[in-house]
Amino acid sequence: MQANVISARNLSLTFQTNDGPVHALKDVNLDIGKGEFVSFIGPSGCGKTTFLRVAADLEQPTAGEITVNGMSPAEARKSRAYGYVFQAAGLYPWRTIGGNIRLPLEIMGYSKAEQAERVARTLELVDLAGFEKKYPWQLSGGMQQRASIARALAFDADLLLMDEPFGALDEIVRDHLNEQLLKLWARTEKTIAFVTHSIPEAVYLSTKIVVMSPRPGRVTDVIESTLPRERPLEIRDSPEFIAIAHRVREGLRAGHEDV
Amino acid sequence: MQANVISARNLSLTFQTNDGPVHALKDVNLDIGKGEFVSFIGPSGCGKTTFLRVAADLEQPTAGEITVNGMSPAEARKSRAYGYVFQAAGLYPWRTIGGNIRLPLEIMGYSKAEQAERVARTLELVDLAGFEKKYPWQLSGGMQQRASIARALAFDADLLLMDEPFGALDEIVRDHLNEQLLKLWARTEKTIAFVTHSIPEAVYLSTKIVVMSPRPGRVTDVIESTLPRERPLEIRDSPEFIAIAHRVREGLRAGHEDV
Amino acid sequence: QDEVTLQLQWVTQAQFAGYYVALDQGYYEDENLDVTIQPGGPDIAPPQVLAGGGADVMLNWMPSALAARERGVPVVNIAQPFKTSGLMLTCWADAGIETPEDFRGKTIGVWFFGNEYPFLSWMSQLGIPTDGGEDGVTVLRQAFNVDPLLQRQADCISTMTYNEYGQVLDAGVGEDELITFKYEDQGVATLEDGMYVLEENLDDPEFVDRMVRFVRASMKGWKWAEENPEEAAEIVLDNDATGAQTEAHQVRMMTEIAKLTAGSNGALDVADYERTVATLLGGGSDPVITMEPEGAYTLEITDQALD
Amino acid sequence: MRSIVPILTVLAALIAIWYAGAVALNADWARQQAERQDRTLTTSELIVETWNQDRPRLPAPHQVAVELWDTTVEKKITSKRSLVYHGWVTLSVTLAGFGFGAALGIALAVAIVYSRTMDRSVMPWVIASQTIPILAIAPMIIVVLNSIGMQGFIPKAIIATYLSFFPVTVGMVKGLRAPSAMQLDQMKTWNASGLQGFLRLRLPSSMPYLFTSLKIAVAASLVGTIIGELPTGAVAGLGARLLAGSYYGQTVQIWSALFGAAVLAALLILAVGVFERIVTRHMGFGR
Amino acid sequence: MNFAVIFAALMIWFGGWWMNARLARIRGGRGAGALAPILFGVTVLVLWELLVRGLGVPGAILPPPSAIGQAFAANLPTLWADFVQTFVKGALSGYVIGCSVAFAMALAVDRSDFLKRGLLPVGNFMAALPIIGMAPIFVMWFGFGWQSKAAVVAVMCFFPMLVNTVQGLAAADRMQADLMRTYAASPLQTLMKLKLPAAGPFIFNGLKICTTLALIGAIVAEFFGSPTLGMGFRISTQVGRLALDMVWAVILVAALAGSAFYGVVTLLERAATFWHPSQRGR
Ligand SMILES: Nc1ncnc2c1ncn2[C@@H]1O[C@H](COP(=O)(O)OP(=O)(O)OP(=O)(O)O)[C@@H](O)[C@H]1O
Ligand SMILES: Nc1ncnc2c1ncn2[C@@H]1O[C@H](COP(=O)(O)OP(=O)(O)OP(=O)(O)O)[C@@H](O)[C@H]1O
Ligand SMILES: Cc1ncc(C[n+]2csc(CCO)c2C)c(N)n1
Ligand SMILES: [Mg+2]
Ligand SMILES: [Mg+2]
Repeated sequence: MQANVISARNLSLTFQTNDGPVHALKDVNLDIGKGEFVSFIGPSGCGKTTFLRVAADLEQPTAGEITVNGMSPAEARKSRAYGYVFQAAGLYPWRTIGGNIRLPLEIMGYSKAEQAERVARTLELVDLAGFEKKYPWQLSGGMQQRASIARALAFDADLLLMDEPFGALDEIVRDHLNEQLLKLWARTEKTIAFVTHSIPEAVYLSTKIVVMSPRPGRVTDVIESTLPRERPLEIRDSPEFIAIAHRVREGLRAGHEDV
Repeated sequence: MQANVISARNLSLTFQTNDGPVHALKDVNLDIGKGEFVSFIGPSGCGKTTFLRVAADLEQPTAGEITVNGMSPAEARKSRAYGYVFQAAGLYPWRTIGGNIRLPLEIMGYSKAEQAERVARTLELVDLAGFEKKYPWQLSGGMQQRASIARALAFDADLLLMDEPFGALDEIVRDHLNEQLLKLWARTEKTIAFVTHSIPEAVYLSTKIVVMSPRPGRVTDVIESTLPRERPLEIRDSPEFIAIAHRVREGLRAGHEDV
Repeated sequence: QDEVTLQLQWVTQAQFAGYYVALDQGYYEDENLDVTIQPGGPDIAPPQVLAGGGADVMLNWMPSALAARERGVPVVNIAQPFKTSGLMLTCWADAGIETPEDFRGKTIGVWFFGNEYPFLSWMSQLGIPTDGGEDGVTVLRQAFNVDPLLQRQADCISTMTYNEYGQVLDAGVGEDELITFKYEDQGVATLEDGMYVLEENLDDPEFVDRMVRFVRASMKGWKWAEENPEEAAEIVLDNDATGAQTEAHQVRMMTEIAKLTAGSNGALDVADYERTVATLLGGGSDPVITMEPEGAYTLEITDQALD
Repeated sequence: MRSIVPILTVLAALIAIWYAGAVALNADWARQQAERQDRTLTTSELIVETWNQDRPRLPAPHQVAVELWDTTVEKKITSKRSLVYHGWVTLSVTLAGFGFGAALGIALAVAIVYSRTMDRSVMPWVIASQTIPILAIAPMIIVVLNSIGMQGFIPKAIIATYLSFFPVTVGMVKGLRAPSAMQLDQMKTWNASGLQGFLRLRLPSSMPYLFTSLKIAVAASLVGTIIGELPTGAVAGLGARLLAGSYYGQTVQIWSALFGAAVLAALLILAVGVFERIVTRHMGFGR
Repeated sequence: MNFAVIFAALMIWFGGWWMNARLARIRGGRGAGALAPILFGVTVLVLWELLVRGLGVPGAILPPPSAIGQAFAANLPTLWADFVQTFVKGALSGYVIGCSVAFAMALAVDRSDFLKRGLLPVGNFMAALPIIGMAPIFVMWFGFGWQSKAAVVAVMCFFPMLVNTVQGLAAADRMQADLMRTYAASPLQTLMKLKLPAAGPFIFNGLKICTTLALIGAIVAEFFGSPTLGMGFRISTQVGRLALDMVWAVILVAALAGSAFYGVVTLLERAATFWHPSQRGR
């Protein structure tokens, strides 16, 4: 068996707010193996973002354990083990697209030549070659999203944590980026943890789908995908796809009725 | 034949910007009959919002003609002929949810008792009963969206202009609201113009689907739905549904390739 | 050269001509002194500057200096170039004021900032309350210009013979429209523009020597200024950093100042001193000074300087 | 450019009001003068009279304009009678005070943002410090500094600093706290050091706030300088001109000094604006 | 001797700082929030007392805090009368006049694009004008009483308030304004239900700036002529008499009054614009 990249044991996180505690995560057990593509899906507020943030050492669990690459999240963060794509693009308005992608490289101390080379390569990857000198506000929403993805890909993290990266895009663009992401994943064998609201997207991309339900946030179902790794867009009309999507929808609906 | 609620003839709108004119709408011809449910779909920037804004007298066309209820848009606006749901919730942060829904009622001079009654009724309709006294920031994004829909439903406009009202909601909530909206439409016989990015949503809801393409923004296809008015959620798995969705997707893709 | 810093009590004008002349004519240099003249202003209290060590010698009115002495800043008069007081009240004649008794019920502008003492002791000698009311005077804290009179915001204002009075006339008011009360004539004159140093410094013979030379040179300057009013005014103008003063005004000021310095060779007349102290002590319920000051002057320096 | 007509209209209206005001305020004196000379004035004579007095309560615009012309263009700029000379004296102190104030303000803001202790204990006092009437303590500052041998330039610059650091601190604290939680988290995911986070995130995002407050600060610094020039006695500078004008009842001189100060302030603000545009353009904020 | 004093001063400073650092680490708790600045203030006062006494600074230059406290306690009636004259009559009335005229003007400017284009640039220029320079002129125009002080304050407050309010009235975003259009709301309805609430944070920003300006303006104006009472009068005459303890007692009153005024407006702001993110955060 492969080594687990992320491994959570009885993980819980409770926020203390002025009107009482909020149980964002409750007894979550989850293993993500190397090279897996794991989607998280669930109603708003069920703790998807929180889980990613705990793995990234941006939030401290209140109980239970989690390891990233066998280390504590803090150590993993300090060894720059992951790239994180936030729910919104969050580009710095005072830097060009190139400058934004270069930012983590500067911080991590890559050489100038290496920086230039990597920026060019990742821009190519997300179809933004030629936009290096533009500022974020000169790009459409979708292009900004792609730049933000490029930024997380520029340095060599084997683990990608992506929080609804395609949230604000229309269906056609979204389909295109889904395909690109799958290709990248197939080529580089990265491990990807991916949050989404869209059932077809989750089914189309993942090797494993984690369905969550809220208050307290917990995992209600983990669905291993039986789809092949090679996935043309048309696969979405196959009966197998529809069956998985159905199971996800049922899991989701159960979560909603709980509330 | 029914009277047309919205009727556009060779409608064009060109924005003058500092780097040249933007043709947001170009020679748009469209008729929306009384009691129809019309969806607008098309890539980002193709003029969907602009069309709704012209109908609402929030933007002036540069050429062509448009009538609303047989009047000019300005007259229609002054006779409070329509309710408008904006792309973002746009609640006033200094008013409670109840206060926000009451706002148009106050302006239109409803009596206090009538106001209270209507606020309660529409809150019920969008499943927000009990949240009347909360402020917008105390609600999740989806709840805010619903409050904004309630605000447009509170007064008796026969025409509803809705700009991606369900944009920020997850699939389950969205399905639920789709059902509710259909019910409301069936009961009240309102005319609804509805912008969306989601193909299934457009197909599921509409009697007519308007596919648009950008630069210049124009109507590339108008698809009359053959689905019955009574639509359970399962209808989405019917071959008829899938066929219409396919035609919409093709139209959309064509629009994307143009660019 | 020995350094001396002189703190004036007002902005550069012919009132201080003697010092500027001494500087300009090289009298200080002749005494081997390097003198810095610091102009004052409406919010600079010279005794405070002296106490803080910002100057060696200051010019001040005696009431203010004696009050400072009581307040714990022991200043000592070392020379008194001004014999006569130039302070007066200037009133509109048509306000119905003929004698000081008529002040009752009138509004009078007074300079504060230590300059209110002569007025207050005069009023208390006359038994006129200064807190408004039917038979008291209403006191305004007047800024250092003559507008309150011209705008008829006050019936009387404080003026100096050599400065503000001239400004009133310059504004186009006839002398016959005004009535003036000189403190000198009312028997309540107090000494103005004396030179003061800190008491503790006088223990130092070197300091005393410097002051002797300073006073000697300054008095030489004063006598030259009295004799050459126009040139003295010119010298003052050259030293005015604001460039706001006019020649005519300064020449007239110099002429009037010469009348005040005329009777003095620089030495303090003890009789004048005692008259001043008596006036201040007679200040009724709220006297300016509460007891006879001791050691508030010394003749030692002028004695050495003038022999 | 579309604004030119409205601005000119407003200016014209202001000047008209000004002339009317001059008539209203100066008429009394004009009548008194006429009485003294046994003349009677017709209305038009009265009006002309009120616009050409030596010591008007309100000088007419053209009187101020003439005075400004005389004291700037007609005089050598090294002359003490030249407003340019006095303007320069004030300007140099203003710039120094502004420099110190901006530096102090920024330093304080950084300390406040990075240290809870500073934030908690100092910030309320920073606000309280601004409620102290500076003009009241300005003479004391001058005397105290004089007693330790500092005169002229530095005390005035300190007062200017005192007034100008506050807006910078407030604006800069706001600016340094402007990065969103997401942007800060982003830095964390890259394991950026404190210095990197400051230079690459906090500092750039504070720029718009900084420049807004610098504009306020430069005007405040000018006010501080003028306040510092008032009690030191009429030595030099626009404040001294103001004061001297006030002693000798020369209202025209007061007004021209005021205008000189306003022009100076406008130029300084403009200069900060130009600098802002350069920096933000360079940073890509422009649009 | 001096060395010992300075050493002791340093020790006290670090002691106070250390305590504050400890305090700051205790999270939350309203008590701790107020304690830190008080501790800081006390540290400064102790230092001041120590240095003034230890280094023998003359009372005519800088009195120790204890002397200031005594002067304060001994002169309460005088200080109260001065406070009423300067703060209540001069500053407050000027504040109310200046702010309300500016507010009314802003409403007019907001209705007219012409005025907005013309008046705002001129207004910005006038706002840069060092208004204190107008103080002698206003004393000449409006007399020695509180009226001239109120006039100075009113003019000082006018432009910051105008600029902020105009900015605020334009602050409603496009969608919020469009919503009003879809309801065919009248201009008055739009003003009352949209523009004013949205302008709240800006209006309060102007009001806050003006609180500090008001007190400063009133005191400064008294330097150019006043009746025989008022805070500016007191400061100026007592400096002339070298009664520095009394001067500082007046400054203390000014600081207390100014901070309280600021605090009251801040509380009002919190109540009126509770919905704004800056009031909710942290
Ligand atoms: N900083 C916080 N303080 C208090 N409660 C929080 C905080 N962050 C998140 N929560 C609460 O924790 C729960 C989980 O939030 P989380 O952001 O993980 O949801 P999510 O699944 O990502 O939802 P979405 O789909 O809307 O992004 C929610 O109820 C939320 O209100
Ligand atoms: N006020 C404006 N000024 C200039 N251009 C505008 C303006 N409003 C819209 N546009 C342009 O007009 C075109 C149509 O915009 P519109 O908002 O109608 O698009 P849309 O179809 O609603 O897109 P989306 O799906 O992103 O909401 C776009 O190219 C847009 O950039
Ligand atoms: C600080 C201070 N200001 C004013 C005076 C009073 N005074 C003395 S001379 C003079 C000028 C007359 O032109 C005035 C007003 C003073 N003694 N000290
Ligand atoms: Mg989330
Ligand atoms: Mg749109």
